[in-house]
Amino acid sequence: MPQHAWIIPALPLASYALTVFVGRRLGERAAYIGIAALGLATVLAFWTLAAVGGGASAAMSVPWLRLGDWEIRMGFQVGRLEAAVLAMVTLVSWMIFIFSKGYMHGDARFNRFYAHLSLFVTGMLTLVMADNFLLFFVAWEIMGLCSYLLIGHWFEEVENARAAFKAFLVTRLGDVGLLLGIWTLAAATGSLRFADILEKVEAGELSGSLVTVAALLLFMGAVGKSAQVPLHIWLPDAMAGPTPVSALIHAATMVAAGVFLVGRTYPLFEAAPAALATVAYIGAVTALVAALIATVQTDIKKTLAYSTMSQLGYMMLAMGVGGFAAGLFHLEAHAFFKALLFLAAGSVIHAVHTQDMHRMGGLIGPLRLTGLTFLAGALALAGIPPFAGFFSKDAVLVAVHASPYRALFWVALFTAFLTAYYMTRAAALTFFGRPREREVIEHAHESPPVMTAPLLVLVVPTALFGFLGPWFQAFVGGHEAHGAEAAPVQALAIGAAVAGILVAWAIYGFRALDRRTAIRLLKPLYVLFKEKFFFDHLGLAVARLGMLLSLAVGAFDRLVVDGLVNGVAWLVLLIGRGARALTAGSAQAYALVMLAGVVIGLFIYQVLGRVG
Amino acid sequence: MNWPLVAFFFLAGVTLYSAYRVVVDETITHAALYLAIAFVGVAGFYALLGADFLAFVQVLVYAGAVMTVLLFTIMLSDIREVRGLKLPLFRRLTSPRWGAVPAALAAGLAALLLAAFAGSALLAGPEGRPVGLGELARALLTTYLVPFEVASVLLLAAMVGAIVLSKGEGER
Amino acid sequence: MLSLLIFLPLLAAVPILLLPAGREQEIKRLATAAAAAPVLLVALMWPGLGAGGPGFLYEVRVPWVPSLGIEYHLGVDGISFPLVALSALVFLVAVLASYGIRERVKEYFALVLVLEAAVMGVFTALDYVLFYLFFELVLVPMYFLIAIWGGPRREYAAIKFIIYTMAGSLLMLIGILALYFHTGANTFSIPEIARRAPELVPPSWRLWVFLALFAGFAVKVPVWPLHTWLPDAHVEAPTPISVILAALLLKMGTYGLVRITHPTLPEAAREFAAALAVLGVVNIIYGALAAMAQRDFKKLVAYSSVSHMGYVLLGLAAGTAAAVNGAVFQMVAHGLISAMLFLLVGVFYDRTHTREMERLHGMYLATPTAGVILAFAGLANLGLPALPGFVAEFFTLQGVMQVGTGFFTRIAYVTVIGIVFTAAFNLLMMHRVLMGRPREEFAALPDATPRELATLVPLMAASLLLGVWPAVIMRMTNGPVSEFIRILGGA
Amino acid sequence: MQLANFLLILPEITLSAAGLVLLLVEAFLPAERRERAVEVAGVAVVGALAALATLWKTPANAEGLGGMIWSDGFGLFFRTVLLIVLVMVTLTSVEYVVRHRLPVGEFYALLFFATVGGMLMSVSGDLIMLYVGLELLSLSSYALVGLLRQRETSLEASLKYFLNGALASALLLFGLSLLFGLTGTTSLREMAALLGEGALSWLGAAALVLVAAGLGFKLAVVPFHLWVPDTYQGAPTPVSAFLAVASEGAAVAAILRAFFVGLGPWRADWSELLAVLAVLTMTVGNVAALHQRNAKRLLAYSSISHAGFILAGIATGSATGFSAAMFYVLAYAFMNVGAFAVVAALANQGEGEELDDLAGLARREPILAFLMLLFVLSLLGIPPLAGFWAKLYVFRAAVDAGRIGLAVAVALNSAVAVAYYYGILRAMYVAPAAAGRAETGVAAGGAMQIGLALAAAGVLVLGLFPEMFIGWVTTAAGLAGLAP
Amino acid sequence: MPEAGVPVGYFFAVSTLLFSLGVFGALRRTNPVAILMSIELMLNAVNINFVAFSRHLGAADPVRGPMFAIFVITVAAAEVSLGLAIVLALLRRRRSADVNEFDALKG
Repeated sequence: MPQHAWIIPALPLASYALTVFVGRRLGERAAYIGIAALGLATVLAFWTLAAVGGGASAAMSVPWLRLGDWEIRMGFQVGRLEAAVLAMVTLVSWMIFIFSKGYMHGDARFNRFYAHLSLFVTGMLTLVMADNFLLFFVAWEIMGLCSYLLIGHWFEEVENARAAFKAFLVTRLGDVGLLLGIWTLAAATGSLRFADILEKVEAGELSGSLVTVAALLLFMGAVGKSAQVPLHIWLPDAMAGPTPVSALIHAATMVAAGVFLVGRTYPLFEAAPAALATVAYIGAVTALVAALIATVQTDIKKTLAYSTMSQLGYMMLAMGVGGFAAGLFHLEAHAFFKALLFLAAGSVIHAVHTQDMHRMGGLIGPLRLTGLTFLAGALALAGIPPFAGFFSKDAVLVAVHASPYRALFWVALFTAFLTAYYMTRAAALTFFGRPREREVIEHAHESPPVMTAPLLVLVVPTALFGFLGPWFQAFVGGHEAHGAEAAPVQALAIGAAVAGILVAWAIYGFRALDRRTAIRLLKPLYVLFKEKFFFDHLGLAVARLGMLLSLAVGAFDRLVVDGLVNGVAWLVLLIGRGARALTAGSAQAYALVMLAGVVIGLFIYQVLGRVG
Repeated sequence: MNWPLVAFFFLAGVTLYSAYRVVVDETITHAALYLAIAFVGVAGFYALLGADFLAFVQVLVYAGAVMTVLLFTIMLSDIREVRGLKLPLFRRLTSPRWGAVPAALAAGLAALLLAAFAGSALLAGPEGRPVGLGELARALLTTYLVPFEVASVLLLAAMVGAIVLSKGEGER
Repeated sequence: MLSLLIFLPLLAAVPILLLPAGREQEIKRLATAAAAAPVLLVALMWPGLGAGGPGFLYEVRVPWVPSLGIEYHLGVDGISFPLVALSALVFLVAVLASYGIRERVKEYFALVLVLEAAVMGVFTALDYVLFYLFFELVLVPMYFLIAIWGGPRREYAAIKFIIYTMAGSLLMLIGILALYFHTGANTFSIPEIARRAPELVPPSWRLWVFLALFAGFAVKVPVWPLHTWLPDAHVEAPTPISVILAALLLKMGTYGLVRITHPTLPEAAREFAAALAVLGVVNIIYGALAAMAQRDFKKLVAYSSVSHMGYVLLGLAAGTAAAVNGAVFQMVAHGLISAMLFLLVGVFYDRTHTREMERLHGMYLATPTAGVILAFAGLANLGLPALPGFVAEFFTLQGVMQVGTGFFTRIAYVTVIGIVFTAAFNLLMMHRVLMGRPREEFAALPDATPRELATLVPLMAASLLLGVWPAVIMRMTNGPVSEFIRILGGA
Repeated sequence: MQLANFLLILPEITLSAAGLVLLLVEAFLPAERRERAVEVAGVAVVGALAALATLWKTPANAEGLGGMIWSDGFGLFFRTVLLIVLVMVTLTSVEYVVRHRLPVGEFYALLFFATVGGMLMSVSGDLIMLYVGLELLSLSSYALVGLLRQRETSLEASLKYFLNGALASALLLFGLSLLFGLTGTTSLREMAALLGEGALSWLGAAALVLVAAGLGFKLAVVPFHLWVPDTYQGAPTPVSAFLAVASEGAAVAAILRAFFVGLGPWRADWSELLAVLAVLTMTVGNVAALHQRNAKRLLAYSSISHAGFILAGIATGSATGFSAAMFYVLAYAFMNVGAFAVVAALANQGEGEELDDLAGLARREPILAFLMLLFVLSLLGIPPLAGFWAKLYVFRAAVDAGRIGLAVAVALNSAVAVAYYYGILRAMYVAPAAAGRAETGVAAGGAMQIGLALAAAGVLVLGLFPEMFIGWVTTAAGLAGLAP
Repeated sequence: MPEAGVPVGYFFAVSTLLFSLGVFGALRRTNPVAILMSIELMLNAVNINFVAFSRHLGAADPVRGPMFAIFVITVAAAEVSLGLAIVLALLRRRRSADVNEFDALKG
């Protein structure tokens, strides 16, 4: 099967094309195209995974372009890493395709939604399988495009369009770093293929500084895509898109592509310790900052968005401290339970038509299935055994602990505490306590099966994937992280999680501490978190600066450059006026000029000595 | 006593003074009469240089024919020079009050030409000789036959032009 | 074959002029047929190009003015043929897009066909005088097309365009003559002079001759700061003419660099490379910034051309295989993309009679199909992968990096600023024009008509094809480009 | 002196005789039939052409008539050009002459005399011949300019031309007298031999400046150009065309002869002087033209700038520049006569001569407008029209001689010229017709049509097939004593 | 010292001064007839030159100088008659004698 793996991304691509060209005639039935394609893709992906597990692997490429003597081939490779991610992506996507059928019902651009979603999955699958940087980048950008289009799905509201704009532009900022990194590496090695480049890196053929620079540049791309500080500001806004989009793109798959990039080019980072340290620190800061902000969010999707960011920081942190396998493990696990959480949140929003958690409460009643699955996801995210999140987060913590970065371990641990805290807070506000707004709860109905079924399916990996942890990490070829220290770390992790749950429950469940009092007490911190550490302000300032610069250039162009051109024309006309004034009509004046010409001519020749 | 030299200076004085009066005399009739004197002076130079025939032609054509035409025109047209003072810049530069510019140009021209002459050596050929009428006539009808014929066409053209232009509109 | 490309449109202009003015239908049909013929010819010639090695194909060579060594000499290679093909396509599209012309129809179509002949001539001429002839001939119909059928400031824009380009091309003529004399073979043949010039042009002359030729081409490209004719001309010209201007006329400048200046004066080109690279970068960044400052839709697109042509300059300056192939590819890519964008500007202008982006918002809702195509074009302009602009820019900058000197590496680092601003202004444009809800008076606009789609869809299809499979073009360009680099390398 | 020698100037003799006949016809025909004189003029021109044709068969380098006449290839070239101009001017003037009630016989007689003068200038081998030819051209021209008697401006133009012209010829004569003083000869060939390799003396420089002024006046060289716009504007339009082309052409012939042959040894000195004058001339002509609204005045300034271009060719002092100037005159003859003829065609219909009067011409009279387009583009130097090759030739000469500055000046000036030439095109094609005259057609008479067709054909043939003409001027230049 | 006993330079000086006086008059006089007269002075100066140079140099052909002068005189006569005709024609329309008053054509 692996050698035919190219069929997997081809399926959603076909679905995209079909949906675009014949979708309009099918109406909402067009969704079945995508669902069918994704179903088939999922089956194939798992088949491939099985085959790869059995020791097979595949790579295939076709000649694409010839520049001078440089032959560029396009191709894919499927090894263990790829197969694992493929399986996850197809499965989650499939579920979300199914879910969307219900969620997007009645939407004006239902078909377009499915088309873009299909294209997105194509991009993600291509990205995973790409055997070279060029194809990788193409896929990377296609995902970015789909993200843009889907965030702006409801572009009638300018706010949504603005969010899409912001998402594209901010990630583009990272992309140029990625591009530079690709160019640097390709220029140094003469190839765009991962295999060739990494081989040269591992053989130490490239200079240390070049490797460091290249790694940092690549990481810049990852920072943008994976919403790491400081290029994270687009992700919370991206929640303007339909919730399934948030689930798929902005939680499970695309945002993880940055982490995947680091994983894909891991030998490069390993060869550049400074770059790796940067990854670790950025990851840690992101994890902490995002978690802190998440604690004060009132929008259910925003809470989840910051949580995603925080978890991505976790993954980066793991990568940065050498926990390659742990990072990827967390990536997969996170994809499952975060998709679940988002879909459940989507189900809630579908039911109550609001995203404000303060307007909810007690929804566990009418939305029992949704509530329970949400809880499962929340527990997984909080890191409570036996859910997947526990194992994957634990693997990360162990990796950090094993590294020389002591401080980062405590940061990570504190983040784990915060994670448990804000998830409990969200669950409590949404599903428990008494309903705060009567009409919200009265109109709430459980979602149709087409939406709840995917939730139930996703609960399975959320609950069970964790047990595959050791196998998975070995499978993707990481180092065995479980050492002697694993046990105390596990204990600390569980302790942090439980503490977080308890604190949150104390405030939001038992109301042992009045929320407002807490806010009053921690006023400066509250403002800091609420204002998201002022990163948005910073971003806005940069954007304004850019706009100002462009206006300045525009004015310069009009006034100075074009002014110069028109000035020359004006000058010529002026000289013309002068030349014309000579012909004033008086014949005698003409004679005078003539004679003056002669006398000046004689003068030049004789007095100025142009004659020997 | 070098009589030719005396004659030369006399002629030069008369000619140049007359020329000066031609240029400056406000009364056009006077100017015309001075012009006749200058023409005769120039004829004197020709005679001094041994070109007797040319001197004859000069008197005949210039002092005779040209002067007659000039005087006729002046009589016919009753021209008086009007010298306005509120004139545009270019005309002011040429008006008597500002006559400095024409004067400067003329003086500059004279100075530069004289300096040029002083600064260059003419070919020192063998001394020339005066040319007789017969020789001139023969040349005119042989070597210079074409220019001679052309000159007659030229006179014809000038005559036709003069007639056509002086005829009033509508007269044919 | 090539002569037909030039003379078919030219001759077709005659019956069009002779038809009575009232028979617009026939005039349009005839013009369309005349513009379609070159497309067919190009299709017929395409297989012959194969994997175009060095050397010229389909050559025609007849002495014209033997005493001065001037020949009627045409030929195409892998570099010029894609541009010929692009011209054929764009002119057909432009003719189709011109059906809406109401005034003085027959003169209009006749002029467009004359223009086509001249443009084809520029891209196929292999004799300097012939090249110059077509180069100048382009200006004549262009003047009228802008000055008669243009916008409110059309006359200013037209005369500015003409004077500007004429000044440049006359300097170029001096350069050509200097080459002619220094090579001393009494020939104006472009390849022949290129063969001789490196040895025969004295070193003290090289840079000056180069600069004289460059001046002519730089105005056309346009190289900053000689670009200010472009926004005026593009904005005032009627839509199909803006399309031709942006898609083809700008290419004449860069084509001149590829065909003439660099291969003929490789030494000077090397000396000038750094300056050219800097100019390229200035074009890229300055153009993008200026585009971003525009409120007028069409002006934005115009400045975007300034930005995109910078890549071509940069690629040529770098002179590596990837960079030069990328630069040549960019010519075609920008031709397709800018054509689409200008057509779309026209599509929206025809409906709303405004080009103020502030007033246009919500077009996605008002005209969904046109909106989608604008998004497509805008994203292509932004350099999105799987579209040709990306391929061109990627390989151009890849090539710049491959030069390996610190200078060019830094150039690449600076250039990416331009990429960010390019993204910014394109997104801003799409945001302003497409997003939100339309104004009330624009709520019930008709969507794109079949005729408009007929102009846009071929361009979209070509873009997609080239974006996914750039080898379609690069297969041809690679051979000549390798030769180009060999010469530039001084081997 | 044999009679056969007079065959060398058979065309001139024919034309002069024809002029006399015309005067007689004018005098003796009854008033209502005087316009038949036009037919006589036509026959005479054909006769002159035939006479010229006989010369093509005679030995190319015939010298005769006391050394006054050099009927060489060079002379033949310019005489041919002048006769072609005469043919075109005759054809395009018929209607104008009749409609404006010019005296038919005198008009054509004077036109023929002027042409004879110009032709003699181009074949003269002696300063005396040159001077007499020049004066014949000048005097006839002064009269021709004033022939439009119902307009005072015509006489005013005549007076200005006359006063300035007389002064200029006095300057020229003084210069010639200095040359005579330096060499003792009036024969151009002997002069060259006598000047030898000697450096330019002060007196020589003075002579150079004065001769340049005197001949430059005819060619409309700045600063001796100020009469040109006034005269061209005031003169009857066919006369303006004649002055702009034939008179300038004859001046070019005289300058080429005088400077390249007679003053050949001073080439280095005069080429600098002429280069400065050339740049000055083209620049002043161009920038002043930018402000013109009158079509004839505009064409006058354009003539000045073209004089600068021609002078630039001459100023290179090279054989290439020599033939460049010749080719330029040839090309210029067709395009400029054509342009003036279109203006005349408009004037025949009672239209004005302002640019605004051209408005909407493309609609009223598309063929006339198209011809004007052709002429203007050729004047502008757009390939492949005659003007392009002329300009290319000048460029070639300048670059070949290493005078890059001169070439750049020509280039920049050509760019400036775009503005006003396109102004004409703008008026015809872009500007809407003024109210009230939207659809009045301008029908051109038969002779005018033939004349215009001839001019257009010249512009096109010269443009598309320049080879044979280049060969012609190269040979002709070689026969004037300059190896190509 | 030529046979005439007067150095050629003297003649040249006279002719130059005469010529310059003519120039002065041509630029200064506003009456067209007076301008014409001034120009005649210039032509006379030229003729002095021709004759004097011819005599001084004794060039191969002594006829040339006087011959030139004869032609100049002839032409001058023709010129005067034509010029005066133009002046008269103009004066018939307008009673101004200032050549500068005629400025309908300008610019």
